[in-house]
Amino acid sequence: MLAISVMNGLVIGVIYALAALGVSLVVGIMNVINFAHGELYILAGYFSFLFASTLGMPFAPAMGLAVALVFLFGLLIERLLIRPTYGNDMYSLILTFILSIVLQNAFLLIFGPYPNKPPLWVRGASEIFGLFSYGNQRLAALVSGAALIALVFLVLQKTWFGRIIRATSQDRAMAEWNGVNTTRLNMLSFGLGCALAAAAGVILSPVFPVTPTAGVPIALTAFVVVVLGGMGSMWGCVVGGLLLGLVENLGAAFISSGYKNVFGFLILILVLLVRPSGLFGRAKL
Amino acid sequence: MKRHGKGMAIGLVLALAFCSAAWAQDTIKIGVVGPRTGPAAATGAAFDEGIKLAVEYVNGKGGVLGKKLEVAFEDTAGAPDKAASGFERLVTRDKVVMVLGESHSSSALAQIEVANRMKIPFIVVEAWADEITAKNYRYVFRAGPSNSGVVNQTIAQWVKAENFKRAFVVAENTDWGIGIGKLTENALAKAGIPYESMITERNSQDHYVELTKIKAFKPDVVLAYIYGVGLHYFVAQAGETGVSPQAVVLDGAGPPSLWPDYWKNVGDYGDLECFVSSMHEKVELTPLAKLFREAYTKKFGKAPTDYKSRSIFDGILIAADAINRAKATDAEKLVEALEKTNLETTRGTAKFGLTPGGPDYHQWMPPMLVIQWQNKQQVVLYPPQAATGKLKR
Amino acid sequence: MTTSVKWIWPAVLVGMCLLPLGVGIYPQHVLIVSLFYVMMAASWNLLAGYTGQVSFGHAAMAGIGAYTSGILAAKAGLNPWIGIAAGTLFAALLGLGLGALCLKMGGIYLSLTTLAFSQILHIIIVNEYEVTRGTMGLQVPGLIPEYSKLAYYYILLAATVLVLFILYRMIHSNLGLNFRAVQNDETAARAVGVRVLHLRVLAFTAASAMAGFAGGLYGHYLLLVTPEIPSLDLQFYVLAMTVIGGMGSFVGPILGAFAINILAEKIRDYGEYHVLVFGLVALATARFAPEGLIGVWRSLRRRPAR
Amino acid sequence: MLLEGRKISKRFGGVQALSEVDFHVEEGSITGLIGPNGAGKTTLFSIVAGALKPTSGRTFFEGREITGLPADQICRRGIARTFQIVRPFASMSCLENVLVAAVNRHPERPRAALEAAARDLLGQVGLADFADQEARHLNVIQKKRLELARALATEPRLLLLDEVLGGLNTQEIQEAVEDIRALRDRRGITILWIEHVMGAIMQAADRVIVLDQGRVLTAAPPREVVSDPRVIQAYLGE
Repeated sequence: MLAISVMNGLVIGVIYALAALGVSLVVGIMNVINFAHGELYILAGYFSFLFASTLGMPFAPAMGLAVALVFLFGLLIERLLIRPTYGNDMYSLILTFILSIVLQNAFLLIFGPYPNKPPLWVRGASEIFGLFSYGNQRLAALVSGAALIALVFLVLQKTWFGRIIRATSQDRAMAEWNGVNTTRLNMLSFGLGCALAAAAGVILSPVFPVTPTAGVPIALTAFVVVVLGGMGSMWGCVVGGLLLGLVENLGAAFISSGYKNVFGFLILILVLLVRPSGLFGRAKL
Repeated sequence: MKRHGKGMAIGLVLALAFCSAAWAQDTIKIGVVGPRTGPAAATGAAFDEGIKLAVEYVNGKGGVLGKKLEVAFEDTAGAPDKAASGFERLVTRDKVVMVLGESHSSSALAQIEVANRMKIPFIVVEAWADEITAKNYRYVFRAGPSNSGVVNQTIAQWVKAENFKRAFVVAENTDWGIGIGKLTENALAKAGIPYESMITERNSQDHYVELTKIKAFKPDVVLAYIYGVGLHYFVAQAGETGVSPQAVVLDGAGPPSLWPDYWKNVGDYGDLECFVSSMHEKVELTPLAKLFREAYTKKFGKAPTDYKSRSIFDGILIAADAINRAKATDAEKLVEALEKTNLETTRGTAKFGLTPGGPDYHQWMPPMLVIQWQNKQQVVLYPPQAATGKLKR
Repeated sequence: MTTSVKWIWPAVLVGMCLLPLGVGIYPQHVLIVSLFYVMMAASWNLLAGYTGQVSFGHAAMAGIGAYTSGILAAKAGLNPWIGIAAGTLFAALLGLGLGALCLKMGGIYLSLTTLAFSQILHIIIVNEYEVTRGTMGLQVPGLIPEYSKLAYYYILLAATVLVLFILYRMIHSNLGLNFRAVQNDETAARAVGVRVLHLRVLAFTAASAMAGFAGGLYGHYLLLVTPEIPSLDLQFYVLAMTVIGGMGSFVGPILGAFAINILAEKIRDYGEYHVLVFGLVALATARFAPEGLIGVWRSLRRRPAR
Repeated sequence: MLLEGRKISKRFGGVQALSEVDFHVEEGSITGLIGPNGAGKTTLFSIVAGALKPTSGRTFFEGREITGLPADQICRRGIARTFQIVRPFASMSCLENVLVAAVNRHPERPRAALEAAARDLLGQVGLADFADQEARHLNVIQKKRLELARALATEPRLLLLDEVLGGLNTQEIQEAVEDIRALRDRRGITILWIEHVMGAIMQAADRVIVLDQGRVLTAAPPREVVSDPRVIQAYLGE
């Protein structure tokens, strides 16, 4: 019981972290919360379903294409909706909230209410240390999710682009003085944020099929993770994601499975009371 | 200040413009309520098919009272509030004389209150909670399974017949789930079969933690009362976590195991799953059932799978028959006619119980089957007289 | 004040009293629902429009009102009117607590915390189904012994007038002056002694109480309280109505609530597109006419004068 | 001593805006605060007024500590300010702009009395004719006057003026200086005044504090400051 709950917590935690990374990136750089994050996750799931199941592409290129398309869509959203609202966080929040509802209903019209599931990469289940049986697709999601997180960190630490991102999220004014083109950076980082949501979507949709409204809980958990870890902190995201995954699954196993998702929200409110900037956050936004 | 007032006045004009209601009647309209969206949206699609066939059938036989029968279908989304307001909309806006349908008990329980208040006959077709008829409302009928009927006549009998040793009951947190879960527990206790039970969220996508708890109990049968795609997740994850095939999983609702995306969502783990149904090609009870199968195949180019398409078909036939015998569309006469129903349908002869005091009042319980998927073929396991094969584990 | 102003409010009120007469039951239903949304949008506007607090927990507060009153009436047999008062009070207390909790935080944190609040509430309602009946919906008694749309319409109308009157008085008092100062420039407002934090908590408490009141009435009108009341969908409607009507203006949300509700009923005839259409309209309004219908109306009136 | 600051430091990210600034303002004085651009003058103002919290250090007003108090409380203690870049409540009328300040100072008084007082104040700054116009329609100089009226409506003991003379011609500067002196002489308001128009400040101030690169260079009567080589160096070095 404990073993499988921890395992489950890790898998879900990695996915939470991945979904939250995109939110965190955008918050860190632009101080914008993208409420439609979950719908972009879903959109990528639909794309990969469309390309792989309907058009018969192999799953890997289908996933890549899905992420690329969502990235472009993200750039478009930034240009059309977010850019005019800079400096007014509340307005971008309202706009993306409406956008999320619009997307949900568009999905409903286009793809219908049924869940859609891209093909599995691997079939069957495995016995883990003789303790419990676990779906292979979930294990694959764990591995690829962790690999993707590692890749994101590598890019942030080692590349020129990563340094600019880190500098800007620490002090935007300084970055501007030092000649960073923040308009282009905003657009790019918003697109990347969306692409990260999409990556989480394509990895997870074979496990949890996508439905028009399935993005809502994904986005909510991503927000919880981001606030938990501290707005804009990438490490906070990973720690927060794993923590949340573990707490939820252990809570569900040993306290009450119905209240699984409440544990996360309660931790969130507690953390905000004690340390409003989150576990790893900057003092003030 | 002034501009505010004018803005208000414009709103008023807009409101007045909207408030105009007039309706011409050259057909007789009945209403159907059911989920076209939400977790069991597929039921709406099945209802749609059944409605088309039934309307053609009824109008082909001369319609009702010399007029054409028309059906208005209102989506209830599986949400009780939308169900109640949808019911009301059918009556007040579409002016229907009778309402039938529904496959969510929680929605139906909200709707029977409206039916009772507005004095509109309501034939529940596929919502199983006992309370629906147990409330003994004058205007409420059910031409379809009830929880106690399904459990006592079919599921519990099957569990005993297959000689299962340990049972786990998983029920979704709705009127149907909780009700049928409790009835099952009572039946298991009476039969002396050890069991445990659990309530689950019907929209949940992740059942791993629950399945781990189930596995620890080592059941040989899992009775799953989850209606909607939630069942697909449950069946697939039961396979992944190794709960099945040690235990046989029974879908206690049926249709989710018959929906077109069942195999897509559950993959190889869908085989050997059992489910409840009232329809199987080799077990047709009446000539009308055969006629239905042929008409369906002809119209939609595929064999009927979801039995709820046939349930609504029966419901509309019962409604049309009652209108014709009542020779009127007013509620009191319709209720009297419905109480005297004696009509051959696809599932046998429909007759409503008339003894007040329990769930059998205004209730007609059609026979149900337990079927197992064996290599993607449906094999009837229960009742024995209809069986086409044996349980495979 | 010009003379035309003096008669316009009474005239609107008389019009609203006459409106449901002679129309069918269904339009009456739509009007009643519209009145509920007027109360919701107008009170949410106090938060988002006047004090810059974009709360996603407003529908949750309506849910608090509806469930408090509903449970008291259905389980304890309490008179619904007392239940509504209790629900209003409970929502006000929660609003006070939530407002105080959010004081320390910036705008986005407030939005996320209220979002978390509404989700927690939703989960509690779904899980405690023995008390709340979860997604099945709790059947509650009506406000009046004999069910009548017309009577409900007048009750809701009276409630709406009450809520709007309180809001109007708030906005046209010192408090409203302070709200507008904060809305214009928070730093400058603080510098001239405006107690911004007090104002926020006050607005949060008042708005929550109004939502709780509206929710309680609505539940007893529907006779069925479900988690759809404290849902993000309902929150979206309230937000979109306010944005389309005109955030930060008194009449905007009223106009928005009526226009959207009635249009939504019209669009409903063309299938399930109405939420999408309505979302797109809201998106376009928020993006291109941030002052909403009222803003458009004002600029149209201003233009010929120049 | 009406206002005192002890070892006030402020960092923004990597930038040290103020380091260990000690200063004081005598009651009844007009004290100038000068220094080259980026010296930290406005930062110091914002800390005194409660709009910013210092990284370290303490501020005292009338002998009581006010460090870290929110701006509205500091205002109620008797410190008012104007802003370097004007911040009127743009969509409110001039009268309402002043009223906001007045109702928070005297919430108990009837609206009519407050309105009369506010109109009077607007008249004193020469905006009587604009009372019912929205503040957004004023020009910059009028907006500065409006801010002054708004600050006065809070009935301050200490008034922080941030570059109020920008954009005025010589004649107007002279009148403004007279007006500011009158505030001190007739109303007894102590004034701390950031100004780039050197002539005016040297003429009006009793004492001048010079900031450079976040440190106090000197604090002395104007005559001494003008001849201080360090001050000349600081300005020339700019």
